[in-house]
Amino acid sequence: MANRGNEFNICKETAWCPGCGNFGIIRSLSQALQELGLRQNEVLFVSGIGQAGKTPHYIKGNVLNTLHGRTLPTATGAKLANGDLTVIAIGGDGDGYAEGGNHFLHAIRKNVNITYLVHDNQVFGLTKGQASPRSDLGMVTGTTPQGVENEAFNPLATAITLNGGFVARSYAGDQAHLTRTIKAAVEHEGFALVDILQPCVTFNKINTYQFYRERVYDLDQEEGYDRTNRQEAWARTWEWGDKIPIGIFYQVERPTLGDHFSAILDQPLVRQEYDSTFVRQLIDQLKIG
Amino acid sequence: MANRGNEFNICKETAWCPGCGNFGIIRSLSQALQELGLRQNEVLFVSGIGQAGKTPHYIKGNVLNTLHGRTLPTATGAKLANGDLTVIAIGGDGDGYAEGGNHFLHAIRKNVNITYLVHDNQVFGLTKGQASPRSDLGMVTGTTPQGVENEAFNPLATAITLNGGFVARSYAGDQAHLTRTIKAAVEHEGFALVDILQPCVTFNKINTYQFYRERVYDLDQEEGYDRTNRQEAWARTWEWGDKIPIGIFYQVERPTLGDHFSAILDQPLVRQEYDSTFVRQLIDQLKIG
Amino acid sequence: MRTFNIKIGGEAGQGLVSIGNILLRAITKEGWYLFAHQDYESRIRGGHNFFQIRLGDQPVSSWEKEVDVLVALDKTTVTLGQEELRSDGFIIYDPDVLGDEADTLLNQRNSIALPFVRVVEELDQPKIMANSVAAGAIWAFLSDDLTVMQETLEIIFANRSREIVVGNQLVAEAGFAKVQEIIGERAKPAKPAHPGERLLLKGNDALPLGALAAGLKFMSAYPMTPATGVTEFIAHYGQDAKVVMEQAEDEISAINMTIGASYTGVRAMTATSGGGFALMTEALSLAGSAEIPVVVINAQRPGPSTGLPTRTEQGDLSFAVAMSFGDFPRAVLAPGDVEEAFYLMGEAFNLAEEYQMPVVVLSDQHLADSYTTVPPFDLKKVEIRRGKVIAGPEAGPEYLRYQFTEDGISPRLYPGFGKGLVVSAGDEHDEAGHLIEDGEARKKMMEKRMAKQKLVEARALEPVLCGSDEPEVILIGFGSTKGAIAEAVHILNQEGCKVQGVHLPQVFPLPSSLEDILQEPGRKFIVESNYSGQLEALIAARFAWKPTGSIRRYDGRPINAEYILSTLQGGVCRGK
Amino acid sequence: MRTFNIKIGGEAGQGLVSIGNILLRAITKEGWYLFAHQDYESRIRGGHNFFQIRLGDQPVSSWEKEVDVLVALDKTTVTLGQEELRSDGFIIYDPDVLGDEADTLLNQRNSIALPFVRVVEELDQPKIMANSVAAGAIWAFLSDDLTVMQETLEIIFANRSREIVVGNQLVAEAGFAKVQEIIGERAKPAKPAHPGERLLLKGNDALPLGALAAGLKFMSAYPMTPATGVTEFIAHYGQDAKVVMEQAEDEISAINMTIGASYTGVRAMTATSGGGFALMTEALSLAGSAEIPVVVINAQRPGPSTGLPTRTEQGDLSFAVAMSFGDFPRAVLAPGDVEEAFYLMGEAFNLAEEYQMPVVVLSDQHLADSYTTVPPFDLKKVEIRRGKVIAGPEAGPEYLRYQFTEDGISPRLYPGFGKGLVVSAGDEHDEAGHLIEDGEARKKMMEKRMAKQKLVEARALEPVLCGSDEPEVILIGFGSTKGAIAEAVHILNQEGCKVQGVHLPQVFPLPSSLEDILQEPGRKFIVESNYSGQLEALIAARFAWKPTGSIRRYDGRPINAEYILSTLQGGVCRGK
Ligand SMILES: Cc1ncc(C[n+]2csc(CCOP(=O)(O)OP(=O)(O)O)c2C)c(N)n1
Ligand SMILES: Cc1ncc(C[n+]2csc(CCOP(=O)(O)OP(=O)(O)O)c2C)c(N)n1
Ligand code: SF4
Ligand code: SF4
Ligand SMILES: [Mg+2]
Ligand SMILES: [Mg+2]
Repeated sequence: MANRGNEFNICKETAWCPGCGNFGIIRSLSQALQELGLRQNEVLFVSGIGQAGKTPHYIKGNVLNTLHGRTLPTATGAKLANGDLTVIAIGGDGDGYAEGGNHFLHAIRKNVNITYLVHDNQVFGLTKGQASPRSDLGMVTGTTPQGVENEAFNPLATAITLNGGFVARSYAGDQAHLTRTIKAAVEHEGFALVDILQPCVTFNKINTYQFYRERVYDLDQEEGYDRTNRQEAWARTWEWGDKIPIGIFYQVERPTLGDHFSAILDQPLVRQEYDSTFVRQLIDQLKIG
Repeated sequence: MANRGNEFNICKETAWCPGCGNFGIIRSLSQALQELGLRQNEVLFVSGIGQAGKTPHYIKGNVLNTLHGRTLPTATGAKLANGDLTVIAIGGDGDGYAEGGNHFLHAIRKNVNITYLVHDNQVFGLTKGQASPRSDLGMVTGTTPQGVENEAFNPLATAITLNGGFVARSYAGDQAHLTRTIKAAVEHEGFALVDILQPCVTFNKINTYQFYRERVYDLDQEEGYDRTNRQEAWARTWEWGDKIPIGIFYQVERPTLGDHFSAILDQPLVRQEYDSTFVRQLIDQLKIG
Repeated sequence: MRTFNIKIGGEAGQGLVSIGNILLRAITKEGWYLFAHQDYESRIRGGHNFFQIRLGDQPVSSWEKEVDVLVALDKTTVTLGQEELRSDGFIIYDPDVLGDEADTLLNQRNSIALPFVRVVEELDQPKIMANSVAAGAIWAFLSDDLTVMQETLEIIFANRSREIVVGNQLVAEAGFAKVQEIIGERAKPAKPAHPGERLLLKGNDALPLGALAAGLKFMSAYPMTPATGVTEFIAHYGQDAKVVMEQAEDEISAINMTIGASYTGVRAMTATSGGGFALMTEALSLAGSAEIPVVVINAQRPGPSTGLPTRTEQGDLSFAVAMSFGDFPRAVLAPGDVEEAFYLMGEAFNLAEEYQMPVVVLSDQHLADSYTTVPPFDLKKVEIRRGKVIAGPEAGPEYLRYQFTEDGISPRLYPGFGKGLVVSAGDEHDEAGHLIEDGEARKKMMEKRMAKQKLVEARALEPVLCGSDEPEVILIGFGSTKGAIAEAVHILNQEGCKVQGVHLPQVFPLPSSLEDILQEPGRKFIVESNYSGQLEALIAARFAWKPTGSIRRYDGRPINAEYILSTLQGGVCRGK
Repeated sequence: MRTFNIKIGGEAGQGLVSIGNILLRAITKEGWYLFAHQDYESRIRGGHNFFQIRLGDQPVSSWEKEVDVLVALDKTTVTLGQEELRSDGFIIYDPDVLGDEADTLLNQRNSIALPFVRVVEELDQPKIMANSVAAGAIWAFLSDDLTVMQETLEIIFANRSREIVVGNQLVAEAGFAKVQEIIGERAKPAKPAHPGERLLLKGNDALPLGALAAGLKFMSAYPMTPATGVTEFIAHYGQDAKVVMEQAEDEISAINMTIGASYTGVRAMTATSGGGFALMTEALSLAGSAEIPVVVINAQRPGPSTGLPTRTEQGDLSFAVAMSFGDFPRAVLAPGDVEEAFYLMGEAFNLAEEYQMPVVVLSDQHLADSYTTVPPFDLKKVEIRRGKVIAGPEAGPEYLRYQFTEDGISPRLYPGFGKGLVVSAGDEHDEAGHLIEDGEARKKMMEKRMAKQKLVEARALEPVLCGSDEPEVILIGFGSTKGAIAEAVHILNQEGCKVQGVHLPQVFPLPSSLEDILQEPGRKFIVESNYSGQLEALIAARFAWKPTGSIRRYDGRPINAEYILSTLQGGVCRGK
């Protein structure tokens, strides 16, 4: 699993189970960043709590390992304050779609220029296998002994509904596809979601490597697929049966949150020396008498 | 504004501004419940904090006026515990789509059998006019002096994406339509969303009575519109320009949260006398020696 | 000190805030000192609100119940306000509003009927100018000369058309003339000899201004009364001050955005009230663990829960101090007035950055919404201390974010500013920031962090004293009761009772010098705006000490000197 | 008391919990008392975990460092565990795992090489049965007779095929025989004379079982270690117990669902740990204001922030007591052991419902995950007091949810159970539950609510004492330190030192009788698992009192008697 000579070296020691889909993801991530020619200290990984949230500790880069579910606002604040950083937010499906659901909605609306990788194992891994919003109907877990009762959350359709500028799905078992998708996501100007199908070999006996191997196909290769057609993209996200599409479902350019602050962000906030001139003037202006 | 002789009498004293769209909403609400033949004490209004959240205090019924943004989980708990109550959740667009966004996603997924009325004035009324997720792009408010930068949240498209069973929009200025829509929502088995366009005469100078009067048309009257067609419904929610559709966009039946607990909820939880038999047996079963 | 008090009462939306603002400016310009507070309901139109201005020839630090001029825009003001009217006070009312009931309502008090709207209509001006009629009318009690009022209107309507300025001046003059006609040669309130330049600000101006002066670069917040003013101030000046202010979808997002921004190396803050603060607590614990500076303004209002959203209380003290789960270093500051609010914001950022921890600034509705005249802030007194920060070549690849040091403070590196990587985590970690499980390592990291708490304690802000040096009675308080205590102390000392006031600008950790005060002879009372005595419990927890008695208020209204004196009920000094 | 200690160490996923569970059951069945605790990392596979069982002929209330049998499934267990091995203790290890290093690692300690997997393979059984080899091997130290172990395997695999049962029994016998062969006629641990029936439970079983016994009807929660066990217990038995347990999307939803359910009249609760608790605090203030009963279990783990998610600490005490913003009545309970956990849950619901307020039950990882043998719970001792509730004709249309009464408690009506309407609000309200702005009305409602706090205080649970009645030394603690304190007290008294243990099952409000104890002569120490001394601060805040010294632990590991004794370092008694 080591990836020597790479700027984004991967640790040999992890707290993941052997065979976990996270290994495929971290390899692709490392590869993608390397291929993009980035340097370690230009990248900031922001992660939540969960198995996925540990990822940044196993790869070289700046790390802000924050709270369960709070990956996105933290990443948003960091990106606004230092736009020079390439900010990659990383979390699990529980982190992003359960605890962090509200931030998911609004980070997409804000269109902050970050990449968001969701390690989607359709289960709460770290807390030992309870249902997540992505679990399939009927899945029996410690908290759902009668089976999951809610239809699985569709992050892609939701992101498209929110007019997310880059909405993709990839698969931990397809390193080339995943690497390519992460690269495209990082290169996209604006919020880029990559929901990554990730087998959890310990707790998810439904969505296994075999399950995916038999089903995934690459939408990017499909002729005639128009990833700027919002309605078609939305419709395609519902395909989840014998065939499961991976690839970039939807991509459009729209103004980012940083653009909105362009009058302020001529250079990164953190590079701007504080200058008391304005406050001095304001106080003068406020003087009465 | 009084509505005497009605089981769901409306208060004469309110804390709303004269001309506020909330008056139209409370009138229709009162009328709808009356027409449904419900009794005061069979109805529970659960509301958040905001101008909309005050509604339950001005109409007869049981009231649980809870926290800003927490309308839906509170209503869900109440409905699960006493399914005999007709539960109407009421909140503002800030309450439901900003602070409460995560609950919005998951209450729809859970499909709890309640009616959710969102007084959508596209602004934070009670805190004096800041932008809400529903504010139009470019709207200048106290917190957005350079104008709102985010595309407005589309609650209908989001609800349809989550396969909400009843997704409707109505208008505070059309009492007949609103009354009819609320009735249908209450009668629907499962989660029913009614997003109600509500002019805020004090803080929203864009989405006024006149604005809507010129634009709204009734989708329910449109021949050939198929409200069970999810994709078509989703697409139609994006119409927001010279013409704005109101009506039931989408309606399907799916199992409700209560159905999932049917083994337990043969009668409302709160009507079930506690009986120690099971615990006694369990303790016996756990004995060792 | 004899002060002059003006109270304007009416429904929300009737323009009392506009009248108040015109007057505040004119009064300040004319040279008086003032204190003005606002009382309003949680609604946008209707109800019963008031705006009260107290002015004098010496600095005014609190409010007083008795009024000299009561301006009634509605009936309720007449009914409720009457008993507060001094015997020589006047009620200015609109006969068109009071109608037939005028005589009964006015109950033979001195009064002036002034049909505000009719006056403007008669002068062919738009209705909205009725506010200036009222302002002009009140001005007649303060001065024989309308010049300053006219200049003030000029400034206030500076960015409107010439007609609007002139119209307002015209109607103000009409109001002025009408009152002058009735009250005649009445003596005017004394004016200070050398007033000089002053600022006229409320807490919600001083706090954000203090933050800007301290180099704030990022703010994220979700609106919540009475903190919204801070947020809107930063939003308003953000572009010019080069500060990013981003409204969040909820308070959880606001605090976490703030933390994300701060991690990268900018000064960042958020502002909220009790309910929002509660939602932020989880992230405060993260800031404690990951050692990320963050400043949170909690503008208190009466709880529990939504309570009275537009009123005042100091009921979040215990919660702000306990702050969150687990032990981590922290500080809680509590400015007592507009001036302190400005300077303490700088201290808050210094503490947060020097000790890499969360700092809460406790404000409340009374501080937030009350105006005072203060000397122009001196930016030379605002020192910016950003703590241990390294950059450039020092920040080599071996950089350790949580390096063990003697004082527990590890040098910060801003990510991207050096070769080193900045690894921060809320999980327990080693010096490099990576996750650990080992007990010994945990113990060491915990001790490193908590060492900072001792440093913070050692340099806690000292109590601010007033009144007698050899007191028989000591009144102790924090936050917005400062002015009320000072005035009560002043009155008692004038009555020959030796009393000292102790204001605590820092409530956690408390300064150890407070213990000396507690050990002094004399009776001690704790003054605070909450039911349970939260400051009292805090002092007891630290010093194992109990006061002689306590003065508390929890009806949502601000404590003033009269309240303190009436609770003490005389006889506070030995032998009296 | 001489106890016998077994420690099984290995990586997560290697089956140590399974081995432990087989043994626990067999040991209990054979008649011993036991205490077993678990130590694990925040990961699913790998790392280094252990499961430790202490058994004796008298009730065992805590753990001990020294072990008699160390079962090593990995190398780390041998390396780390060796120094804890008693001189006559044995290491059972797998030679296939230790390999060539065996000799060096074992360092000449008594040892037994047992290739667990090879044994099952030789017997043509599946690998997974290696756990039973280990269980059988350990059993040889406890008994000469395998019957009870075989019966236990029969029960544990009751719902599996006959082959599985027989296979496990077969391999257990092989392990047993192998060890017997080596240790020979070694003396076996003494057994109680009349053990009788017992339950074998951990805190995370006793708490939810107590809730069921108290009539729980609704639970909503979001998983969080170490509280998840409570949630999964209720989910597991929910259908049979007729309890609705619904997993929420986050903790905010969980607490608000719980409050919604409780409002309608059912007993409802939620369970979480520090971070989730922080997110729930806003709603606790709502429950306080709207007077809606709610029980929250906070199973503590070491903070700040994510800290050490699978370890133990008592660092949320101050936060749980401060609880949220504004003043409102509340109680915080802290069960000390499995038995108390069961009965206190009933008390928690009684308090919550009688006083219509939030009640927090503080658990921690050590209580949550540690097993004890306890006498079968007596349901007759579980009294269900639902407080003032009215229904039927009394609940006429004039019903007032917040009616002023002498004791501050307004009768509850469940919505739909009478003609009256149940109007509840978190905004300040009048007796009917509708919103108010008036100061006097607010004051009255505040006093009504807080009157309940006085009642709660008056009936606070009494301290639980052990040891000497005329102590020279007193050890005071709360929560899961109860057993460790009791054992330390016992040891010290045996050594001739007069020591008393004081366990506080209720930490807020503290019982006033605690003051008498504090005033007694003798040196007093506060024992707690946190850095800053949160119990100490709480006692100081209430009684303005400080202890002689304090014993604290904050490395994430549980306090035991040895830890207390070594911190006291002898000489605690005068004259010694
Ligand atoms: C506020 C809060 N709630 C709950 C938890 C407990 N928790 C830790 S990880 C996790 C879920 C993990 O699921 P997911 O995000 O899908 O990550 P995975 O482990 O599956 O990669 C939970 C519930 C927490 N740490 N903080
Ligand atoms: C946790 C929390 N945050 C913020 C507030 C302040 N607050 C009260 S109402 C409101 C927004 C109201 O907007 P909306 O929900 O759209 O209702 P409206 O007043 O427009 O009907 C806010 C932010 C609060 N009460 N609680
Ligand atoms: S539990 Fe699942 S997600 Fe977590 S490390 Fe193991 S395989 Fe991966
Ligand atoms: S502020 Fe707007 S929403 Fe609120 S009462 Fe007035 S008009 Fe209605
Ligand atoms: Mg997951
Ligand atoms: Mg609104």
